[in-house]
Amino acid sequence: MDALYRDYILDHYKNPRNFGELDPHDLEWHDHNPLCGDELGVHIVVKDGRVADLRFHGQGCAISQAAASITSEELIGLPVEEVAGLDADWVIDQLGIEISPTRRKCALLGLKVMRGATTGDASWPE
Amino acid sequence: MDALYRDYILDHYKNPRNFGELDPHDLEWHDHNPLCGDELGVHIVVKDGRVADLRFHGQGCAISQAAASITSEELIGLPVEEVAGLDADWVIDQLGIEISPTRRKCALLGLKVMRGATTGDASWPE
Amino acid sequence: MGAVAESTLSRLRADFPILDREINGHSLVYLDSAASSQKPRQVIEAMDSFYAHSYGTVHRGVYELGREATELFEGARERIAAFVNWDSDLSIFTRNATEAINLVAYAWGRGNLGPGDEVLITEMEHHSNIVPWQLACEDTGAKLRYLSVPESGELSLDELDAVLAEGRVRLVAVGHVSNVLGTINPVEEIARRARAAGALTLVDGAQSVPQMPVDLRAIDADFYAWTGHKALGPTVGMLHGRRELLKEMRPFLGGGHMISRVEREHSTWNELPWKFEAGTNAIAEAIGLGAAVDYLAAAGMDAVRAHERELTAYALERLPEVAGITLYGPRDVDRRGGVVPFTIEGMHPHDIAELCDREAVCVRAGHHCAQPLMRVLGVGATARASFHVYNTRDDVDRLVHALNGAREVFGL
Amino acid sequence: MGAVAESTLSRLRADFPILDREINGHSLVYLDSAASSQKPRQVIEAMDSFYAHSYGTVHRGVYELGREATELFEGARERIAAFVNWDSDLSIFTRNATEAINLVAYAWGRGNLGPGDEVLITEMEHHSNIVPWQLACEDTGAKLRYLSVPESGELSLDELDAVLAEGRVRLVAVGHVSNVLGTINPVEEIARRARAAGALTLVDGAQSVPQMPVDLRAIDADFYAWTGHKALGPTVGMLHGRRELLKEMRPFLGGGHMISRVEREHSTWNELPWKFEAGTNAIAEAIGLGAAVDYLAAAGMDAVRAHERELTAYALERLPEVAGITLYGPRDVDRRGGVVPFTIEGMHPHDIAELCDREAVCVRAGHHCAQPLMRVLGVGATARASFHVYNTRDDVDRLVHALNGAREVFGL
Ligand SMILES: Cc1ncc(COP(=O)(O)O)c(C=O)c1O
Ligand SMILES: Cc1ncc(COP(=O)(O)O)c(C=O)c1O
Repeated sequence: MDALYRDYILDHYKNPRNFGELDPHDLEWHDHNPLCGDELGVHIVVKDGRVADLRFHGQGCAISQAAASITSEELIGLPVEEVAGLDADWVIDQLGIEISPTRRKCALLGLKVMRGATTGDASWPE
Repeated sequence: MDALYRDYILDHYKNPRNFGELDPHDLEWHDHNPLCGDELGVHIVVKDGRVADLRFHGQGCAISQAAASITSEELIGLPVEEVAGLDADWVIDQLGIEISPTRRKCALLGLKVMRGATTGDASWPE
Repeated sequence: MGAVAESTLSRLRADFPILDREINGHSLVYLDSAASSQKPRQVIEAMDSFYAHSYGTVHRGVYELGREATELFEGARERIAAFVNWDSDLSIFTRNATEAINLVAYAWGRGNLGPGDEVLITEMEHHSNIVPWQLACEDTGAKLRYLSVPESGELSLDELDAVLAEGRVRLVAVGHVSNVLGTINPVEEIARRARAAGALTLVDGAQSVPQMPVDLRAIDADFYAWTGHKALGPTVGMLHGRRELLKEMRPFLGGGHMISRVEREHSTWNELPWKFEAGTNAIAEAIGLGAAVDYLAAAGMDAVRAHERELTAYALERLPEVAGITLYGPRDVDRRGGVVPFTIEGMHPHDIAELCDREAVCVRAGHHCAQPLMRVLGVGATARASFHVYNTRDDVDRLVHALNGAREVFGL
Repeated sequence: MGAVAESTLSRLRADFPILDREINGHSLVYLDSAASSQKPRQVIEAMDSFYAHSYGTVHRGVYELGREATELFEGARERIAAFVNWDSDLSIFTRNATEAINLVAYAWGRGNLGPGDEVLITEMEHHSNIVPWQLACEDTGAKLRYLSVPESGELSLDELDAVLAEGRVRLVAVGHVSNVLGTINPVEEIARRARAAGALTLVDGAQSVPQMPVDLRAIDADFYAWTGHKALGPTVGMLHGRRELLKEMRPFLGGGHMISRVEREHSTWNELPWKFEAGTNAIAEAIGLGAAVDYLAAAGMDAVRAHERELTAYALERLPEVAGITLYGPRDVDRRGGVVPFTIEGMHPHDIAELCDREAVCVRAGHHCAQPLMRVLGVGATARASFHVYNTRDDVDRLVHALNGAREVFGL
């Protein structure tokens, strides 16, 4: 089996969870990866201080789409303030594959926009 | 004997002929060698269409000063219009030494200003 | 003819030391020459031998090393200028093509553009021929306009004429060969029409000089910029310009070597081309580029062009075998250079490139520094294969094999 | 201590292939390192091996060569930044020191200077730290002022304070070490006083980084520019800047790699440091400079400085043996770098250099890109000997011998 393109990664890529838009929504954010032009937007509905619902949309490679999909699943239900504490290692852990430096930003774009929506922080997760 | 710094070259350097200024004068010109900062000015008195008298002044290396000195001797008495016809080969011939590309502009600065004074042509002799 | 071209140039492969590399157990197939070409040992050795035997700065050293360095450096300039048929004193060494274009955008643009003026570029330009004009327009109040890129991938001269006829275009800046589509633009005709309309032309030759005969006197543009690292040389750029323009223009970078006399408040400038070369030049790199053009001239630019054409034709023939592939750019290989962009349904270009790499096939994925063109094509990114003298039909076969393998990984 | 320094570093001579050269039957004595230094084989080999094994462009290639190139390139940046104790994302690769200074003069200067403002430089600046400011002042209406250079060759901090007290200085641009006099300027103190007066400081470190420990955090200037080719590396420059300034500044060169998103009318910029690196970088050269700073760090910059100090002291001791010689620059070798300018009564510097070359002794003659300083010194030109790690006391002896021989040729 391929070390990078595992079955569940390809599954998340082909059938991304929580893909789409949410209207109305409470939070939104949009960003891109300047290296490859990948785009990602997110809509979030907040209830009782938690991420009640979340949809992401955009285009990108298997890694970025799968990472966004997996991240979205983890975020739903989380207290909004806890999103700020998620970092690069957390994403890569969730992905469960080895990410080369070249693909790092692909893997992090999902968390970047989701964190952006909840915290206003536009920087890359470290 | 040194192939470049021949006795007569050093003699012209140490005792430049026609060195100084001429007031009044009919023609004058001033220029420099941007590579080494050497400066040369010339004053010319014209009579009957000929270079009746000429003085040059400035500072520079042995080659540039000797070349100016030797050139000045050749120019005095020449019909002014003939100065335009003198070229780089002529100067180097007069000098009687081999001039490397690095020292070429040193050798030509004298003719450059004297030709400039008589023709208004500010380019380097070719 | 294709087969002849390939067999003639195939002996050159041995000159490229990097082709001995194996990656993941496969021999290297380098298909990213449009980004940067590999270097033959002749180029590497020219620089080495300069460093090991003659290194010194140019124009100022009275000593032997300085003389040798100056001869090697100015000799390289002469051969490079001759290679594209232009005067060597109108041929300026820059950092890269990007800096060459910025030089014009600053030194000509800031002094000559103003409100009401227009700079005309095309939708297929590389960012290096877009952003300098955006900045120059911002500073001067001029307007930036684009010639459109239709489905065919070829510019319309009628549209050019229509825009020129409005009478506001001061400069047309256009790529000679598109780094994405491969389109060979009719720059000679564009320059002619621009001049007739009172506009200057700058040609971005970053993709053309490396792969086809380029005759600047025939093209007769006002500025022509290109870059050595795509032409088998090291990273140094060239700007060729028209004498009157270069004479009139204010310098761009100020500093050592570009001056004649420095007074406290102002300075006067050195002769061409040095007026535009501030500070210590990339001397070894210029010498390296001299060796690269010698190498290309010995191979013969007609043969290089035939080789690129042959490989492109072969790629356009074989790539459609890959299911779900879409190819971009002109269909006619006489009108395109050695670059083939493509996408595959269900697989992002990034993943294509990653999976090709598993078989040591290097292709590029992304926007290729041409985001406006990507929007015109309606894609976020493409994959891209591009060729140089060291590539073979076998490399194209390896690409097709890798792409089919990639589809399998993706379960397509 | 001097003798120790020399013997410690003397083993390094074997690393410099060019020192094997003979010219006119003499072994090479290279005394022009202030113009450009020679390169050790470690630097040449680092570039060769990059070209022969890992060449590719950086940041974009998904394939293995692109990964290796990016690691080598960004790794070099990190080691270079660490070498001068600065953040690597605030350390920008430029063409040379000249371009680094122009970058600031354009990207900061054009946006921040205006009528009533002043740029303060000194009479001992290199043209590369004069002309960019002349052009920027011309464009913005700001005024260029000079700190004077007295007989001692050392700047007066009182004069600095007096000018700063007038309240119009927006930027102080000063060389760390003079390329003519060798003066080591108190840049830490200058930057401190400038900041207190609300002015920024740019330090031209072209002559300092190659020959002494430089700690940018200790100096605490706003911009620091230097150039690789004087520091045993190839031709690539560095600009180090303060984060807030680099963030606020508009880009300088526009093009590939420095953008984040390119729309038709305008663009947004990449993160630091790439925002200021347009087009394809001098990748091999950056890697070469990385090898050069590794080499210097292994030699130890304290040892390099001690070596330069020792040779300068020895030259200042021996040169007065030459009849008619005049030396310039501070007398105290603790306050000067490894460069010794001189003139000889009755012999023009050009002729001195030419005659030294007969004995394979390379010294420079001319205005050293410091015409304003030449006028202050009251000379048209000087000769200049300068040192690096590969020089020895024997080289100084050979210089003295050549100078005495030159005097003989001139019948002095
Ligand atoms: C003090 C000083 N500043 C700036 C420069 C310019 O360096 P570069 O020519 O590499 O731009 C030099 C050397 O030429 C120098 O000595
Ligand atoms: C068409 C085109 N123009 C300009 C450039 C810029 O060249 P460089 O990066 O060497 O400045 C490139 C390549 O990157 C290119 O393909």
